[in-house]
Amino acid sequence: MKLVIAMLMDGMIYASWLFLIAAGLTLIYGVMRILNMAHGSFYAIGAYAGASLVGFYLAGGYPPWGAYLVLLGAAIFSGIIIGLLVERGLLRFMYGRDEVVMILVTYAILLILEDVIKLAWGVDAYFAYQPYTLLGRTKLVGLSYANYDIALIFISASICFLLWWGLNRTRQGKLLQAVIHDRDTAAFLGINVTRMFTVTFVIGAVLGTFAGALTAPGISVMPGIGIEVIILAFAVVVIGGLGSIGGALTGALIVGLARSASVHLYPEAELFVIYGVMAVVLAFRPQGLFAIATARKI
Amino acid sequence: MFRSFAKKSTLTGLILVSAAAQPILAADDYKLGLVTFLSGGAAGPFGIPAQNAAKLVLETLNAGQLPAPYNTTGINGRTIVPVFMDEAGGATKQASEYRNLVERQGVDAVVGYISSGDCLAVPAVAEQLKTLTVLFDCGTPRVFEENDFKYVFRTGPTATMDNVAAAHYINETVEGLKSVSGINQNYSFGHESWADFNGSLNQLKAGVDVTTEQFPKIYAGQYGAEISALMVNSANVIHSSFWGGDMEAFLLQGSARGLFEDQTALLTTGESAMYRLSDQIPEGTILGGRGPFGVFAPDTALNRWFREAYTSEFGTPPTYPAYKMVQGILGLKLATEKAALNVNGQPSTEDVVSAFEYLEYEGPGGKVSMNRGKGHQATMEMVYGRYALQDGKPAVTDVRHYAAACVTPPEGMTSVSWIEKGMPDAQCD
Amino acid sequence: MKIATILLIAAAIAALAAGLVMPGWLTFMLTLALAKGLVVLGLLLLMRAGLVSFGQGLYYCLGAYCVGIAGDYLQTQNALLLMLLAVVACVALAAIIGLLLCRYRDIFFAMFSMAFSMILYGILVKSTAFGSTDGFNVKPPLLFGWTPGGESSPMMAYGLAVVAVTGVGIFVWNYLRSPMGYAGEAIRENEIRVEYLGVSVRKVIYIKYLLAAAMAGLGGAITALAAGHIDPEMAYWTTSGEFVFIALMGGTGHAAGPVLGSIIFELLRTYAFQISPYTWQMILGTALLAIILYLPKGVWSLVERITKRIAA
Amino acid sequence: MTSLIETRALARNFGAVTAAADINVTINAGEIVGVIGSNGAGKTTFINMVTGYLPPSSGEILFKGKSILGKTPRQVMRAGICRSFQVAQLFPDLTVLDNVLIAYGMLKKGSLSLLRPLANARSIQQAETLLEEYGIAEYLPEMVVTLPQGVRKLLDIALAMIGKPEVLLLDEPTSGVAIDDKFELMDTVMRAVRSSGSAVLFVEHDMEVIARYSTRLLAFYDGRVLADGPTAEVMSDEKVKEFVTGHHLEISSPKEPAHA
Repeated sequence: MKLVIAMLMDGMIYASWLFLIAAGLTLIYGVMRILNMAHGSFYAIGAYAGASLVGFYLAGGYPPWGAYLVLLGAAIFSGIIIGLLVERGLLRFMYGRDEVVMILVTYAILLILEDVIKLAWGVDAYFAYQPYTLLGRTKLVGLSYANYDIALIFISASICFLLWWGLNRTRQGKLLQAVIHDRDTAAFLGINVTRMFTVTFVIGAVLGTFAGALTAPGISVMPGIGIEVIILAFAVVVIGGLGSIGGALTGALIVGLARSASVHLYPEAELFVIYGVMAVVLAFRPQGLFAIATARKI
Repeated sequence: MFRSFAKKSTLTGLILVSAAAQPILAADDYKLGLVTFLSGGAAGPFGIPAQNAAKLVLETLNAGQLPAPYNTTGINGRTIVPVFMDEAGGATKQASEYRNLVERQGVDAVVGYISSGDCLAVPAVAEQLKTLTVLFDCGTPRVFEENDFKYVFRTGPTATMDNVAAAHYINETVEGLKSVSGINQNYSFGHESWADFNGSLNQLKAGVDVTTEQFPKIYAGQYGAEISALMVNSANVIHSSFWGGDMEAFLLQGSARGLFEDQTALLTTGESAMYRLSDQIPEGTILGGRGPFGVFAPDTALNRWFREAYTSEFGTPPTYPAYKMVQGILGLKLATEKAALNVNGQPSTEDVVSAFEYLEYEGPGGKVSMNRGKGHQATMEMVYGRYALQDGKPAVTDVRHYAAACVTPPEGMTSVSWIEKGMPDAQCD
Repeated sequence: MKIATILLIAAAIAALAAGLVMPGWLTFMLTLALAKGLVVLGLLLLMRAGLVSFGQGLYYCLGAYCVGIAGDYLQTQNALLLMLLAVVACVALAAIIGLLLCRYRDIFFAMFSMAFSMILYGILVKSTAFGSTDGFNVKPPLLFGWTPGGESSPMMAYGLAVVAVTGVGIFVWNYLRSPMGYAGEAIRENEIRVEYLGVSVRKVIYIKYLLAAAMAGLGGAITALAAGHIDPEMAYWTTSGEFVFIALMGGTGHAAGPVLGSIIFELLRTYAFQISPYTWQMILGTALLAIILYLPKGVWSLVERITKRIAA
Repeated sequence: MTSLIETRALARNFGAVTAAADINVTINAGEIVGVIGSNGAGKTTFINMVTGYLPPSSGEILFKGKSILGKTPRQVMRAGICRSFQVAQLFPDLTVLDNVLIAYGMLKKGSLSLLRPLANARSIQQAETLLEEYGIAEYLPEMVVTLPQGVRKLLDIALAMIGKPEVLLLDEPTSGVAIDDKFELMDTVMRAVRSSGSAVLFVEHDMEVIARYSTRLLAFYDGRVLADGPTAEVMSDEKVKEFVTGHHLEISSPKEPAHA
């Protein structure tokens, strides 16, 4: 019983972390057909911005609760800047290229941003653990969990809901759905696709920096953290079906639970579990679980 | 914060400029290749501290201002010109870059290599090119146990020594030791560390249970599930050879969940986080520094100079990679100068090699004896202690030293079989 | 065709002769570049069919490990035998995986192929007998019992690489002109039409996948023989990504593209390492962006443009 | 007359939507059969099922008395049924010559050669002859993406004819072609077909084209065959007038290009 609850809790926490990273990735893919490797850099930039600003804020002796707002502000601010820079400054010149070429384009951006981060923040680790420890912990069947991690589950769920609501219940969201469904027709109907792209990319980037900023308190922020998460996020969205928010959620849950089951029951398999799940899912559902259907007229 | 930010930017700017502008070489300059991680996850904890230490020591050496007996200029009077290289890209890439260093850039010797994979791949090339190469940090004992190299030396202790000493330490200091658990990274260093620790503990004390062995992916960063598994499978001691960001993340996440309240963590590389996470490490945590480095280093003139100079230059005290880098450079200097005395003039590489073999010298971490691997592998004493706050300052208590002969297999025996056979001929106090 | 083949063989002989006078580092670097070029030549076959494998590292690594393991267990240092073994093993594995993969397209092909290479990576990391992530050393190769010692050792692998690239290059050059070669482009352009022309798309892809695996295995084998050390990093996704990087850099329009691309890539990277050890990633990234922006068909298209201008 | 294609109670549903129901059609050697019906009446679905692109929900398809149910387009094509497409299925980023060469290369018996070049003096000569037959030889070096719609349609049909089919199914051969060019296109196609002796079934909206070229006419309505008989008879059928031709507005709207 204790083991089952531990497995579920660990799986949920890990899944909510994965979803935070994967959400922006899948949104950008869904709308723009760009599998954005630079999403890893956005995550890293969010983590650096969050950790350094929280450190700066707390060093000023301000009330510790404000640190959460600082994290949020850092994520939004850095996400908007980097998103606009990358989309307006680079990507818009490459629209219409092959999807695989776009992966390489964003890979190049990832390489560049890796060094930009190093130049901006150096290679020393940044810590901002105060927000992580401040919330205390909860005991659950004899196991302690950090309340911050539990909060992460709710934050992820809220983001998921917000994205769903935004896409399905707002005018802008419906226009975006039209773009997702058929870009050419949407443009023909007078939807400003270019602006939609910019807005989507910035939202996706902010989701990425937000994931980084929320992760920062629990880790040591240092070079290379972005590259480590990107393949993980890829696996999640591919399992779920590229471009689908629900798919990202399902993918995150499957990977999260599979991983925690493996850690508790068979730690040997931890390294394979994600790729194993991905291979199994793709073997039976070649387009992932919730693929966006593409019909072809002949 | 912003000042340090600005300082870092200028510093990196300087690095860029200095790297771009090729220094003009005088004919008798000593060109030294220095290979450490400058990008990726190992740059922050290892590569950059080692590079910083190298810069500091080379500058001081060139000015002839190091404490005695190192107070002669450069290496054998020749000014040392560093050539820095990133260790990223994998072993094949590094074998290739090593050739470039020697054949294209014409370095006289190379000091470097943090990754064990690189330490296994590079020596073969070094032998071909007959170039003196000092491995300063990598941990795998396989380098000299599986091969005989002529031109390659390792001035740092192996990871086996760490873990055998760690087993001794908990066997001696943990009362009622019944069980251990392990969390190590899923790669060679993690596997070997756990195997050495667990194997030697079995030899020292029968009947210690292993409650769980966790091997998360390197750079995973998220250890929630592993921490739960460690809680469910509670043990007296949790062994971990995590390093850098992984170790720090594990500490943060474990502390926040109270993992260390009824279990003691044994962190073989924990010393490097001591100052950065001083209020997050639970008191009583067992810390190692992969040798007598950092806080465990002896109080000598050389160490005092190094600590002070490094701290004032870079803002933090030096960690073990920095110590090991200095140790490597000083070994090279001493061997070269000893060879010069022997031959009365500029020594050939072969002269330096024979001078280097079985060399004994003092590094900032104390005595280094090149007495394994036919004189090519260093041994040093091992030190462990427990973390404690003294007057609110991070410190270590209950420090124990283990002689090199106690934690190192005798010449000609591999670490694995030595531990399997019950560590024969170990000379412990 | 005859003339092109003769020219290529002449170039190969010139390259071999140059090897005698080149500095060691250049010989070694070119050997690694040519070995990668072999992998990318295979990738080119797939890419011309619109399939981008992010998992060629699987066969690159498998080929290398075959050489290492067979060298140890069969007690042989015969380079040709080891290379043959590597190719056979890779084709055998590809024959199984290919059955599954030939049903996939686009990003799913890319990700699925990557999953397989990551699974091999995971297995090797777990294999302490093969040195886990540290890998192990490979004995120097022999050619019919001939032992090139010391300095000439990079020369031996270099010779093997030049001969292999020439052979595979001539094959690919002819292949691209054959119905099978064109079938790749036809599939990229319109699979439905291909099926209605009476050709099995899956079968064509399957054959291409096998060929690509064989070439990647050969490249891996030569890398192992040249570097003398192998580790699981060869199967990691970044290695596979590098191959795609090179393919885009060189261009997929001509069999020379991958070879040119990998030589330029290696040169660019090694000088980026030297000039800017701290920010070489930025240099690589910028170069890649510049090529995608200004030379969308790769560096080889520049060569074609110049030769056309000279001809005109 | 020998029957070539025979379908029995052929049906296809997409979820709740019935795209085809109870289709019983026989096509005999040498026939030129026209097919009419409004959009969604099941014409393309019928062709897709016969050529193995779309598996029927139920029913049977016979070719020369043998079942070809469950065969792939490739196998159906090899058996002797070729088709053209509403949206021309070509290799857009290749030249016209390459398109034809590839088609010839693929249609060779046995497996594809790996080393013999596709383009040689003989195969190029062969391609030129074919394109001349269809009156589009002047476009030989052009990229397909740059071609006008009518040329694409002709090329599409030419590629289908390379297979020397016993039955040729044409899906709206004149859609997207300017009204003035329709007859010229059909003349060209029919000339080629006649010389090969294939039976033809063609879907067409333009009643003038139907009247001029077909000897027999099928009228589709709501997934069913409403009428089947000599062209003049079917065209004057009351039900056909009410449900098919009467309501039918002839619009040749430009089709969007296939998503490649």
